[in-house]
Amino acid sequence: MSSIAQKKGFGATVWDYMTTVDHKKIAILYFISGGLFFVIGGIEAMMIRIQLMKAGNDFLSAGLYNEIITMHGTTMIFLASMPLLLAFMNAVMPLQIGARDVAFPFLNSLGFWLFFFGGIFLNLSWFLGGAPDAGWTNYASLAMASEGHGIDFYTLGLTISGFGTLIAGINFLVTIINMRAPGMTYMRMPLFTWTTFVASALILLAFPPLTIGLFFMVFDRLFGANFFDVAMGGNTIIWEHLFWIFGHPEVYILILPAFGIFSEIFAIFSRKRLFGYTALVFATILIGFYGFMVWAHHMFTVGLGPTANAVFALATMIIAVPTGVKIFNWLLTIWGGSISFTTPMLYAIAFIPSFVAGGVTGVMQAMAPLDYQLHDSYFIVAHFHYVIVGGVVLAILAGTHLYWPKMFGTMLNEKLGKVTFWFFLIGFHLTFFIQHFLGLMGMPRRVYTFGTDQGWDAYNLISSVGALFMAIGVIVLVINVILTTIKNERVGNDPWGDGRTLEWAIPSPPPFYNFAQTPLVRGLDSYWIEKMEGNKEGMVYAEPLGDIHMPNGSFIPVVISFGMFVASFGALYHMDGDKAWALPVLIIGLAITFGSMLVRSLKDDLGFHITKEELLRDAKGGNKDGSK
Amino acid sequence: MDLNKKYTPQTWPDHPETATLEGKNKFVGFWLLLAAETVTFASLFATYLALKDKGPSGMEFTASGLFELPLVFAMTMILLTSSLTSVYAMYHMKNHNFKAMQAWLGITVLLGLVFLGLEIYEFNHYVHLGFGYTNSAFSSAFYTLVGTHGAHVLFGLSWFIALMLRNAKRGLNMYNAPKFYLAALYWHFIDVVWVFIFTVVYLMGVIG
Amino acid sequence: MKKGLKNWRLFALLTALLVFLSGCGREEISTLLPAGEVASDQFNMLILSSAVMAFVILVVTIIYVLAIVKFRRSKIGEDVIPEQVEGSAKLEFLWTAIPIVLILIIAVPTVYSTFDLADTSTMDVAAEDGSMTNLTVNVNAMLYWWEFEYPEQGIVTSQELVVPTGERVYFNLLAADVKHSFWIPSIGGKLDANPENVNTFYLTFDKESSELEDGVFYGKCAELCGPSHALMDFKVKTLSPEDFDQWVAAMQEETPPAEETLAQEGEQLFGADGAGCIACHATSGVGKGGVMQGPNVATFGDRNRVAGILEHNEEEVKNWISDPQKYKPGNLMPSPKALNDGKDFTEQELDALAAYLMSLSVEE
Amino acid sequence: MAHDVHTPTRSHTEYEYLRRQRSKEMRSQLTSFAIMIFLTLIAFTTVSAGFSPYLIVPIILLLAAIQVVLQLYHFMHLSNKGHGTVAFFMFSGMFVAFITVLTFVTIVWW
Ligand code: HEA
Ligand code: HEA
Ligand code: HEC
Ligand code: CUA
Ligand SMILES: [Cu+2]
Repeated sequence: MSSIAQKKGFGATVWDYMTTVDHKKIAILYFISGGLFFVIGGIEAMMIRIQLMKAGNDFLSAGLYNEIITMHGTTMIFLASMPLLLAFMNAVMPLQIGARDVAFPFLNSLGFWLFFFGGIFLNLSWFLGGAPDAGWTNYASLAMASEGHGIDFYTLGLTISGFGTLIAGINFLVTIINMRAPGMTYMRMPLFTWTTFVASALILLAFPPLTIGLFFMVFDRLFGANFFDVAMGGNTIIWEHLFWIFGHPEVYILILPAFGIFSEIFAIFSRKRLFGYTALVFATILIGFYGFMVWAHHMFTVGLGPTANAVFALATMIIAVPTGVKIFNWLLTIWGGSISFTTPMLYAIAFIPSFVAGGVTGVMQAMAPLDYQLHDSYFIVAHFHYVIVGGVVLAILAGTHLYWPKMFGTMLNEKLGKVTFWFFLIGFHLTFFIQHFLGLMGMPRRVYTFGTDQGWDAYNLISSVGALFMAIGVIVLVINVILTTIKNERVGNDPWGDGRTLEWAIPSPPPFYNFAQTPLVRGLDSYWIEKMEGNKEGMVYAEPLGDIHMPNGSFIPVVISFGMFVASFGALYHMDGDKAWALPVLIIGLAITFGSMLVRSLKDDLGFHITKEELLRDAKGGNKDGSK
Repeated sequence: MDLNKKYTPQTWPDHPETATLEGKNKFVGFWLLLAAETVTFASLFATYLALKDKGPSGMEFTASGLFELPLVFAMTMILLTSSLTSVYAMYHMKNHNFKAMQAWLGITVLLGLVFLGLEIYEFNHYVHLGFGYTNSAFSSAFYTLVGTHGAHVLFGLSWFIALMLRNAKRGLNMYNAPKFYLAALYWHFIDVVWVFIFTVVYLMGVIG
Repeated sequence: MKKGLKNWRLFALLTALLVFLSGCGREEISTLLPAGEVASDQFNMLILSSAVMAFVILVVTIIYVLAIVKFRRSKIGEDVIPEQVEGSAKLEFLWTAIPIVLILIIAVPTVYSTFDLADTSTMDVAAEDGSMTNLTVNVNAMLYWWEFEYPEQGIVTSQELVVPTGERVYFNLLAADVKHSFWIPSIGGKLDANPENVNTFYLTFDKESSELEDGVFYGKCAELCGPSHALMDFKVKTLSPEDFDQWVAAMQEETPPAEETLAQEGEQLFGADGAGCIACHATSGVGKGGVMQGPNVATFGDRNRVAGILEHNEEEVKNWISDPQKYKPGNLMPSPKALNDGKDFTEQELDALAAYLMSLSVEE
Repeated sequence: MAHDVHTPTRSHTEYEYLRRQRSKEMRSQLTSFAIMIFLTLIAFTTVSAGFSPYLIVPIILLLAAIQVVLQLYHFMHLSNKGHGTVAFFMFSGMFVAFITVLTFVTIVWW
């Protein structure tokens, strides 16, 4: 991406990225692959909307449609939104706390490659006999009955990428706990760092149940276990519980970092300190906490009994309170500020009504008896696209514009940015607003077709037109990215002019060691404080200039992940019973993984030092991307 | 960090496992992993409890008919003792007494191996009785829960052995001290899980 | 430019009209046009919560619009540095307390109604003569079709649920294969049919379905259950209690043999000596549920649809029999070749089968 | 962010004191080990003695909980200085673990 990298030649750049342990480059890897999966998931969404454009359409067949919605949901949640948010976390969070890197650079890279190979594995199902088709929730009875290997691609692929995500979560937590610069107390951390922290904690505690659920499914389908086999005493509700114990925190894993990005944007483009910073922090923690106690609101119609339904209904409604606290604090942040309508700010402004609309329908669904009507209807589809697209995707688009300069050193074109914004926003409301009414008019979700006699034709057509608008918006964004990269106009430390936190105090993109000298933090919004006090350098330092210790790059993460990828194929085809090569493949894959892990643990990796002289040379403008 | 830097008991830091930033990171990260493991095992226990004694109609084996306590008692004692021996190893690690640490770790590993052997014997015994993995939902849940614990024991043993062999020549330093410490933590955690296994699976199983 | 504007206006007008026309959806299936006590309760909760939510949205929107109108940089000047306010404990309290009150407003009916709708205590209450006071229907959900068993009456039917109006009807739901979910939008919310355990709830039907444009309420499967999940429809016929009793009596009678010659030919083909349809399809309404692999066809002639989705005429019956997979991908009815010694049915045979099936009726 | 270790320079008495502290700690660990063995014995004997399950189950679960506390605090030093954050996460994990188990023993079978 950077000009220096281009000079190095393509092969060298690829190798550089495959061995990098630098959090900023890993961020770019997450960003590119997340973006790619977003386009894939978006194309799948377009196919859904084309199929539902009119009654009785035969653009997609019944079985294919189910594969497409399953892959759309799975791709968008696990392979697009999460990685894109992890990209911003990687790119920005260590800078915000004044760290030179994350706590475990090697694991950071391993986390990415596990996610990447897991995602590729999942998507290869399209070419190897069919994708999973039991919905992204993969409910056990249907999943067990599903023929072919689709479900196995789902379970194994998500297991691998889930490990990656868990590793990333632990890594961020340790980074924030241990690596904050002097003076960066918890209550001075920027809100994006805080939301990263809480979201990572949710990852830590929510992914294990999913992993166990996936294991059960693998054991059932591959080794004849009976967890979900009713005839053998199994119980499919176990899957539903395990999935949602994970699944509900998962939606907060998505929305909290989005809240973080918007918090930064509101403060920056209102030129104002976040109103009620403390309240925002505690609301974040509370949302994370409650997030673990409400999962059964996805299961109101399962028949858990009135007591369980009532308890979970009440617990769910409570979440509206801390979320409302956030909304009102943001409103009061822009109140009395000096609002400049840049592209990121437009997204932030649009986010508030969109997300509130999605949030309040969530509270309506929390009323268990009402949810008996709403559950599994298009009302639900409308709800979660309002919170996800109106919250998470808008945040990702906003973050893309906001942090583009920090990640790539150039500015996305503002005009095109606004074109994307308007197309996307209008398309979004056009698509999903009307779906509330479709649901109320009795349209179930996950239907590949509907009859003309149901009275849903016009609304569905409008919804499909909206999706087209969103697609145009995304295409304009892609054009914007290409044009910006070709033009390659470099920008300085603080291109938006009103940066408040530490990441804006250093060059865009930052040198590979981030801070030549560790900064000393003197309050919330530390860069803003220095700016207001007229500090030209933008930072006060906590240490004299000295040697910096850096980790070595490594190719081993790719090898470990690749081994898991290979082993998964072995496990998957071993199930067929007639493929003699499957077992060796499984063993070879595991051997690659464990072998490379062994190499890693036996070979000491002590990193290297950048000397003071090199740093001084750098400061005058030299090597910036860390190639040695 | 200098690998070749030699320490004496006098200069060895009070908390070698957290004396470096790397050590501190590993330490915090590992505890977080244990928190995640807690939830992992909770999911397994919960499923086991939900599926306990559930199977096809006319199922032959239930918990109360199957489990025998003497073997489990022996296994429990062995694992508990190995927890203590690893505490001894860490005591000597803190005193920078490498030889004694290796010796105690060696004993821990031996005890762990015996435990594992007994577990394999037990499983083998059940399978011979006709209580196989695919028999019923109960059997799947039982083997998966106890087997996952067994896999953790195996991993813990491999970890100890790898550390002992790798560092046999170079002795204790700031680079490997945190690793020894974490392996010992892991071993305690395995013991904690076992406490619940013998209580919830075996003891509560026997009383039906 | 002018013309473009006009076109745009026309388009907007048309859209608005369309939206208006489709209004609340169709009476047969819309939750917005409740036709039973349960659905009404739920509709009232919808209205209540919508009002609360509209209030929330209104408050947020007012603050929001004022803020972005008053504090735009172009208005207050390029170089202004606003005051860096830290927060306000009073305000925090306010916007914690008000939402809690709003939540309480919706929480009370939620809890009440949750227990109310789950109350099946009167289900097994017997009248003095030992018969049950309330009707109970056992619903068996199967790969893409529904079976309704009336245990007390000893009858069973498929695809079309027939119930009396004005009283509570209890349902026991069970799935035979994968999970399904039983939903009649205009009558009341859904409940899942799980494979491992029976779920019980009740519904009430206030309106006779003959008053509806299509003569039946529409029921849906609301849980993804495979390729033809979208097609797993059923219909609900609501009758006045007297008509219902009559219907039950008619169901309990022996099915008379076919009268017309074509239909007799069809009956022959349908039976064990013909294509063997009878192995899966019972033609008598008397019996137990959960036995047959295919829908009971005792009331086939009275149906509103064929296989729940196709129009109810001989043409569609023939289409269905000739190629069931084409209309419901993945359904479990064998193709003609598998039934008829590897041959397709001839046009004559199809006519006969259709005539026979259409002649099966318990209504006059 | 210093990556070098600050090697302590201790006087001889300091060093002796530290060693004595450690032996003392070791002795307390030995005691908790004895308690753990004892608790295990009780658990196994109550079960072998064949009391009513309603009595046994709470007792042995309580004994298990005590053992876990001993392991966590005496063997794994969870109460030591610098363990605050990790202890918080462990408790969060236990909380999630608890509600998971609670659900599975109550509402899975509705
Ligand atoms: C980013 C993702 C995200 C977010 C943030 C949320 C947020 C919420 N969700 Fe949503 N939800 C999903 C993603 C998300 N959800 C998905 C993907 C599904 C479907 C999964 C599937 O089945 O495939 C789903 C499904 C779902 C259901 C299950 C429906 C069903 O299947 O039957 C329920 C039920 O309670 C629910 C509730 C809520 C609630 C109460 C919130 C709350 O957190 C919202 C809180 C916010 C507000 C309320 C607005 C702001 C507040 C104020 C302005 C204060 C004043 C407000 C009041 C007093 C009301 N959601
Ligand atoms: C992060 C989560 C996320 C996101 C962002 C989206 C985004 C979108 N989703 Fe969906 N969706 C889910 C998560 C998400 N979704 C989930 C979890 C389900 C449930 C699945 C299940 O039931 O199991 C679901 C289900 C779902 C359904 C219901 C299907 C059904 O029940 O039958 C529909 C229908 O309208 C839909 C539509 C859309 C649309 C139109 C978008 C749009 O916002 C998409 C916008 C993006 C684009 C339009 C990209 C366009 C790009 C191009 C066209 C290519 C250009 C390329 C180049 C130039 C190279 N989604
Ligand atoms: C192996 C069992 C089986 C056999 C044999 C069988 N069917 Fe079916 N049939 C089914 C099933 C299952 C369905 C329901 C399909 C669905 O809706 O998903 C069905 C549905 C139907 C329907 C629509 C029923 C309705 O109530 O709307 C008709 C008509 C029908 N079958 C006719 C026949 C005829 C005629 C034959 C013999 C030539 C036949 N079937 C043989 C299993 C069978
Ligand atoms: Cu049955 Cu969907
Ligand atoms: Cu949820």
